[in-house]
Amino acid sequence: MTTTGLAGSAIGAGELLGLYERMAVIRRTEKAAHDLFLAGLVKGTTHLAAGHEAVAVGASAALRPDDYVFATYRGHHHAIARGATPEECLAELMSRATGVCKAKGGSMHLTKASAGMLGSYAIVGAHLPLAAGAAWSAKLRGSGQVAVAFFGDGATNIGAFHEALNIAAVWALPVLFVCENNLYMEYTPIGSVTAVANPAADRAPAYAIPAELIDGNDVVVVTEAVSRAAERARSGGGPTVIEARTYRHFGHSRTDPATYRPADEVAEWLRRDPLDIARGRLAEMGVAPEQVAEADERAARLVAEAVAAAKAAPAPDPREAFTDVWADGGSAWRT
Amino acid sequence: MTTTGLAGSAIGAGELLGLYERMAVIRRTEKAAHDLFLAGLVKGTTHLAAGHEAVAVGASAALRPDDYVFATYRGHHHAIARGATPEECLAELMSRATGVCKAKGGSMHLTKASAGMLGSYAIVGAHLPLAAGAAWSAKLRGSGQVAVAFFGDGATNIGAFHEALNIAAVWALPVLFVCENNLYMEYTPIGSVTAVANPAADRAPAYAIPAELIDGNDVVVVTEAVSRAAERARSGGGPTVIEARTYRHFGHSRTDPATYRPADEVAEWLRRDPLDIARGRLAEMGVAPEQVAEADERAARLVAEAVAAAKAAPAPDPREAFTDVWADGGSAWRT
Amino acid sequence: MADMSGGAAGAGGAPGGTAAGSAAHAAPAAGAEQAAPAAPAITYREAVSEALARELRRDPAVVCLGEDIGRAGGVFKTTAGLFDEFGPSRIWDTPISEQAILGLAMGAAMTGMRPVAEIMFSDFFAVCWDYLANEIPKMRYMTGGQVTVPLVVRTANGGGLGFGAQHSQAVENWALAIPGLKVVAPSTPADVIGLMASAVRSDDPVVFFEHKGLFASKGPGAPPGHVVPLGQASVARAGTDVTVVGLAATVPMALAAADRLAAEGVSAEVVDLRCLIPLDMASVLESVRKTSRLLIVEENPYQGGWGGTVASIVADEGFELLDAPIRRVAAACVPLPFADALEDEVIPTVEKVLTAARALLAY
Amino acid sequence: MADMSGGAAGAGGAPGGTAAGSAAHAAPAAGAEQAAPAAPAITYREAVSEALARELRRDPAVVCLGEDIGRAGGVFKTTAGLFDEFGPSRIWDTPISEQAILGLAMGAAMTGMRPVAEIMFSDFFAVCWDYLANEIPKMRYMTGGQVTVPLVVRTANGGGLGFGAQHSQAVENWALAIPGLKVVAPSTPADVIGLMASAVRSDDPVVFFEHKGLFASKGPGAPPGHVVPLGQASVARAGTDVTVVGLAATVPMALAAADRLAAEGVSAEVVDLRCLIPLDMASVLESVRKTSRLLIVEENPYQGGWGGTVASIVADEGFELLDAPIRRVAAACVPLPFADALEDEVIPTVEKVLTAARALLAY
Ligand SMILES: Cc1ncc(C[n+]2csc(CCOP(=O)(O)OP(=O)(O)O)c2C)c(N)n1
Ligand SMILES: Cc1ncc(C[n+]2csc(CCOP(=O)(O)OP(=O)(O)O)c2C)c(N)n1
Ligand SMILES: [Mg+2]
Ligand SMILES: [Mg+2]
Repeated sequence: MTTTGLAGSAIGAGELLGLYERMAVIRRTEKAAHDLFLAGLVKGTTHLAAGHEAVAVGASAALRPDDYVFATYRGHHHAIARGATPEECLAELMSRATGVCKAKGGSMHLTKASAGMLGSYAIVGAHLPLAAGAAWSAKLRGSGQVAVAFFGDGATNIGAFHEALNIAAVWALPVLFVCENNLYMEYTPIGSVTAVANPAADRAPAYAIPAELIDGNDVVVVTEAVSRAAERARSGGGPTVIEARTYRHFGHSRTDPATYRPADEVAEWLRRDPLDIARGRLAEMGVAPEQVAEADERAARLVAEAVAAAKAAPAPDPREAFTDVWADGGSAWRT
Repeated sequence: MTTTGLAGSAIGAGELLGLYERMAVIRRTEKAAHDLFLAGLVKGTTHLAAGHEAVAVGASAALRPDDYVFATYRGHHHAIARGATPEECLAELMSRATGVCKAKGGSMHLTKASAGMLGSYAIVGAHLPLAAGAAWSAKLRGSGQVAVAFFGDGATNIGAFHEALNIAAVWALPVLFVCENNLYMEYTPIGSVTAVANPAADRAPAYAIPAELIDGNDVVVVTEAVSRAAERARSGGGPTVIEARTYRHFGHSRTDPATYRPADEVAEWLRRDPLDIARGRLAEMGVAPEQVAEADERAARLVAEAVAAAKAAPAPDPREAFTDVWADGGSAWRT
Repeated sequence: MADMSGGAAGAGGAPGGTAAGSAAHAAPAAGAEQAAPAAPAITYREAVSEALARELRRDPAVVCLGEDIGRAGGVFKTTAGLFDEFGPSRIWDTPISEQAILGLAMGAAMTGMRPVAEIMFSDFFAVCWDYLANEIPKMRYMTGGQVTVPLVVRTANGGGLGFGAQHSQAVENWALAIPGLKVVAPSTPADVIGLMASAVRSDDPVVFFEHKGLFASKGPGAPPGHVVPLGQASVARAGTDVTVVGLAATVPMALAAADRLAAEGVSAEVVDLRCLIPLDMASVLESVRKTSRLLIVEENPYQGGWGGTVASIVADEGFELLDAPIRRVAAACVPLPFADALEDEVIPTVEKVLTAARALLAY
Repeated sequence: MADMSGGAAGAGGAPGGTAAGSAAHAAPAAGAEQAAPAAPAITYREAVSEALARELRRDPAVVCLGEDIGRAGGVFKTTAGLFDEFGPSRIWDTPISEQAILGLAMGAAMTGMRPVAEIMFSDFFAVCWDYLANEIPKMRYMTGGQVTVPLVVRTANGGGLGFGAQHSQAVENWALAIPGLKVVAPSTPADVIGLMASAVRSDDPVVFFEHKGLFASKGPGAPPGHVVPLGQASVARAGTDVTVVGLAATVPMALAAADRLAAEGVSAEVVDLRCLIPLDMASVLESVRKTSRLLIVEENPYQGGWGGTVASIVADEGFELLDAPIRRVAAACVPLPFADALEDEVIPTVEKVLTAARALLAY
C-alpha cells in the first residue's frame, strides 16, 4: 500500500480550474438539494456528498468518457462529475418528469447511462460485483474500458465487497475499487465496527490487490491515483483498491444534525475542504482570484437556473408508473 | 502467521492411541458409508471426510465437552469426533428412525447437540456467523466456552466468511475458524479461483486475526494448535484462524472418481495419510504394534456392529414428516 | 438513513382514516387481549422501543443487535433509550454485515440467548436471506428437534414514504413462503407491544415487521403484561356486508374505507390478520360466512402476494360461502417508483379499496 | 455436489407417468411451437447443454459463468461439452461467490454482453437474493428505462432426490414474488431448448429453473431454430372434466394422474404453465371455462406458493366458471426431510393429485 501525499502534479492550471468549477457545481447542487429538502420539495431522503467532491471530480478527470462508474445512494457528485446536469438531478429529487430517471429512481438511484454513469445503488456493497461485471465485459469485448466502483467505508464489512475483490483479482479485471472513507457508517464511527484501521486499503492484500491510501480531499491527488490505477487496469494489470479519506459536511441523510461527530473533528475537516484545497493549489499555480471567482459565479448561476428549471418542470404522467419494467417498455406480467 | 511443523508434543502415548482409535473409527465409518452408498442403501448424496480425520479428532481433543462445533456437509468426522456414534450416523444416512436426526437431516446435516456438535450446514459458509454467534453467547453468559467453525478452502470466497471474521475480531469473540484446506472446491483447484495462496491464513490479517498454517494430517499438530487458540479465546484474546492442509481420499461427493486430481498429487497425499502419521508417532513413542492393531480391531468391530444395527433399524414413521417444525413439536401453520 | 423518524402517519394514502380506524380497532373482538381503555396514547414508534424495553427488563437472556441501534437509537428511533437503560452488554451496534447479524443471532439463540436482531429495512432481507430461508427456519426440523432457535428478527417494512425501489418494499410475502418462520405485522401500538411480547417469548423464530408508514401513528398504549398471542386475527371493525382483510398499514386503510362505505350504507367488516404465520383462517372464514364477500388488501405486489394464499384457502374451503368473486387489492406488479404521485399509483390506497369494495357489493 | 447426474427420472413419485405423459406432451396445442415429430429423443439434461450450445454458437455476446461449469461440465452435467467447444473465454469457472456470479452477470449484461449465470442449486438463491430481488429486476425501472439487463440465471430446482432441506427446494415462487423477473420452468427437453432460446434472446432478465428430478427424463429433441415464446402455457393433454395446472416436475405427475383418471372414465386437461412470468392466465381460464373445475399442482409449500396467485385470479375473474372449489396440491408446510419415505409425505405425488382430482369431480 502506498500513501500518497501532496506530490507534484502533471495537471495544468486550466485543467485544475475546470475541476474546481465542477466541484463548485456539485457543492452548490448539494446545498440546493438540502434547502429543497428542508422546504419540503424533496420527498423521501437524500444523502448529500458535500465534502466528497474531490473524489468524484478527480476520478472522472482520470477516466475515459466510455469508462463505467457505479456509485452509492450518496452519488449525486458522481452523477454530476460524469456529466449529468444539476437540473436533471434536482428534477429527479423533486419528482419531476424531467428527472434523470423520470422521477422513478430518486436521490438514491441517480443514473446517467449515456455518460457511463451506470447507477447509484442503495443496498450497501451491491454494486461492487456489478462494477467487476462491467470490467469483465470490457475485457471480453477487448474495449480497453475500465469500471470504477465508489463505496463507503461501511461497505467494506459486507459480503459482496469480499466476493467482488476476490473474483476481480483472480480474473485480473480492469476495475477500480474506490472507497470514500468518511470515517462513519451512518452514525457509527467506522473504527468501532471494523477490525482494521483502513477498512479498504488494509484488506486489499487479502486479495493480492495493490492499494493506495490517499487524501480524498485533494482533487489532484485523486486524479493522479485514479490515473495510475486506470492505466494499470487497461494494460492488463488488474484491479486496484484506492482508499480516499474524506468527510461529509452534512449529516448522513435527510435532517441528521450529525451530533455524534466531535466538534474538533468537524472543524479540522472543514479546514480541509476540497474546494479550499483546490483554491490553494490554483493560487500556488498563479491563477488569479478573479478567475476562481468567475468559476464560482458560473457554478452558482448554473445551479440557480437548475433549481428554477426543476421547480418549473411538470410532475410525471401517472401512467409512467407502469412503463419501463420490461425492455418492450411496458409492465404486463400476465395474459 | 505461524507455520507449525512437527514440533515436540505434550500429548502422551495413551492419549495419542485414543486419538488414533477415534480416527480409525471415522475412517471405517466413511468407508462403510461409501460402500452403503454404492449398495444403494444411502440416498441423496454423501461427502466423505476420509483423509480429514486428524483435523476433527485433534480439534476435539483440544476442546472442552461444553464447547461448540459447527461443521459443513462434509461433517461425519466432526460428529463422530465429538461423540456421535457411528451407528446413529450411519442410521441417519440410511434413512432410519434411529438416525441422529431421525432421518430428517441426512448426511449433510449430522447434528449431535448434546455433545456440543451444533450441526452440519450445506450452504457453504453459512455456519461461520453461527459459530461467532455461539461464541458471542458464551461471552454474554461468561461461560468460558469457545466455538469452532470448520469449513473448506472454497468457503473462504463467500461473503459470510468475511462478515463473520470481521465481527468476531471487532467483538473479540472466543471463536476458532478452522479451514480444512483440501486443495479443491468440488472439482476446481482452489488456487484457480482464489487470489491468495493460503485462502484462510492469508486473509486473517484483513481482520487483524492471528493465523496458523498447519499440517492438518498430523493429529498432534492439530491438537496443539487448537489448544493454543482455544486458550487464547478463553482468556479474552479473541478469534484465531487455523488453516489445516489436508486431502480427501474419496471424491467430492457420491461417486465422484476425482479424475481431475493429478495422480502424483493423490499418491503423495496418500503417503501422508493421517492414520499413518499417527502410527509413526506411536511407534516413535514406543507403543507396541499390537496395541495399535487392537485399536484398529476395536474400531473395525464398532463400525461393523454399527452397520448391522443401522441396517436392522426401522424406517421412520411417516408421521415424523410433520413433527419438529415448531418448538411445540408440531407443524401447524394455520387455523 | 438518518432521522427517518419523521415518517408519515398514515401510509398508502390513508390520512384521516387512521384516527377513526384506531378507535374501532382498539376494541378487538377477543376481549382477553384488549388494551386497557385508560392506557395513554403512544405512537407505534414508541411502542416498539417500549415493547423491547419490557422484554429486556423481564428476561436477561434477551439481547439486541443491529446497525446503529445503540447510541443512535436506531434510524427510525425504534430503539431509542434502550442503550441508556440496558448498556452495551445488551444492546450491540454491528457493522454493515446483515449475514453476520442474523447468523450471530441464530448461533446465540441455539445456545441459550434470546436475541432480537434488527435488519434496518426489510428490503435488506435480500442480503441475508439465506438465514431466513435456509438456516433459521430449518434448524429444528433438520436436527429432528434437537435444537430450537428462539429469536426475533425485527425490520422496518413497507412503502408510501418516497424511499424508492430498494427501501420501500412490503415483503411479508417473502417470509410467508418459508415454513418454519412465524410472521408478525402489527397495525397498532398496543399490538406492537402485545405481539412483541409473544414474539420474544416464543421458542420459535419470529419475523416481526414494523411498518414505516405507521411509525408516527398513535393509538392506545398497552397495560403492563400485555401479551397478544401469535396467530389470532382481530376484528378491527365488525360488519355484515363485505369482509376486508388487511395487514399492518392496509388495516387503517381498510378502516378508512369502511368509514366511507358506512356513509354509503354499507357495513364492512375489517379483519386485521396481525400474523401471516400462524395464519388465522378460522377468523377469515367466519367473517366470510357472515358477509359472503371477500376483499383482501395487501401492500406487496399482486404476483406472489400473501393474499393469494388467503384467497386460495377461501376459494377451496369457503367456496360455498361466497356470493361474489374474491378480489385482491395489491400493489401493481412493478418495482416501487420514487415519486409520490407514481408510488400512489402502484400501492393500495383507500380509493382503490373503495372501488373494489363497491364492485364486489354491486356483484 | 459431484456427479449428481444420476438423478431419478421422475420426480415426486411420478415414475411411469413420465413416458406416457411425454407422448401427449410432445403435441402441444399451439402447433407453431411444436417439436418436429422426427426429432430423436434426448434427456432433459442433454437438452440444457444443447440449448446453451445453440445460443453460444448463434451469438458471441453469450457467455456462461458459474461454479464447476467449465472443465467439470457442471455438477449435473448440464454444461457438459461447452468448455471443450467454446473455451475459457466463453465458459467461466467461478469461486464459491454467488453474489459475485450474479453481480458480474448483471454488470456485464448492462454493458453489452448476454451472460448466462448458473446458480448450482436454487436453494442458493438465498445467498445472492439481493441480485434477484433488488438489483437485476429493478434496474430498468429505476433508471427510467436507461438500462436493460439481458441475462439468464439458470438453476437446478426441486426435490424428490433425498438431498435434504437445503438442496431440494422448489423456489419458483420466490422469483414470482419479484416484479421485473421473467420466470421459466420447463417440463420437457424440447421446451428446455425452445424456452432457453427465448430466455437468452430476451432483453429482460430471466430466471430459468431446471428441475433436478427431470434431468434423466427423455423426450423428443428440438429441430434447429426451435424457439418457444415466453408466457405461453401448453395444453399437455386435452380434456373436458377437470383442469390440472402444473409446472416443471408436476406436469409429468399431472399427466400420470390423467392417465389413471382416464381409466376411471374421467377426462382431465393438463395445462403446463411453462412460465410463471409472463403468466398465461388466458390459457388457464380458457381451460376452466371448458372443465369448470381447477386443480393446481405445485411443488413449493402451500403457504406462499405460486398456486395461490393462479387460484386467486381464477377465484376473481373465473368465479362464474367454477362448479367446484379450487384445490391446490402443494408441498406440506414443513422444511423438506431427508429420508425418501418422509419426503414423499411432504411433496406432491401422483396419488395426492388423484385423490384431490377425485374429490373435485365428486363435488
Ligand atoms: C445492505 C445494507 N445495509 C444497511 C443499509 C443502511 N445504510 C445506508 S447507508 C449506511 C451507512 C453506509 O456507510 P458508508 O458505507 O461508510 O457510506 P457513507 O454513507 O458514509 O457514504 C447504512 C448502514 C443499506 N442501505 N444497505
Ligand atoms: C453457497 C453454496 N454454493 C455452492 C455450493 C455447492 N458446493 C457444495 S460443496 C462445494 C465445494 C466446497 O469446497 P470447500 O469449501 O473447499 O469444501 P470441501 O468440499 O472441499 O470440503 C460447493 C461449491 C453450496 N453448497 N453452497
Ligand atoms: Mg462512511
Ligand atoms: Mg476443499
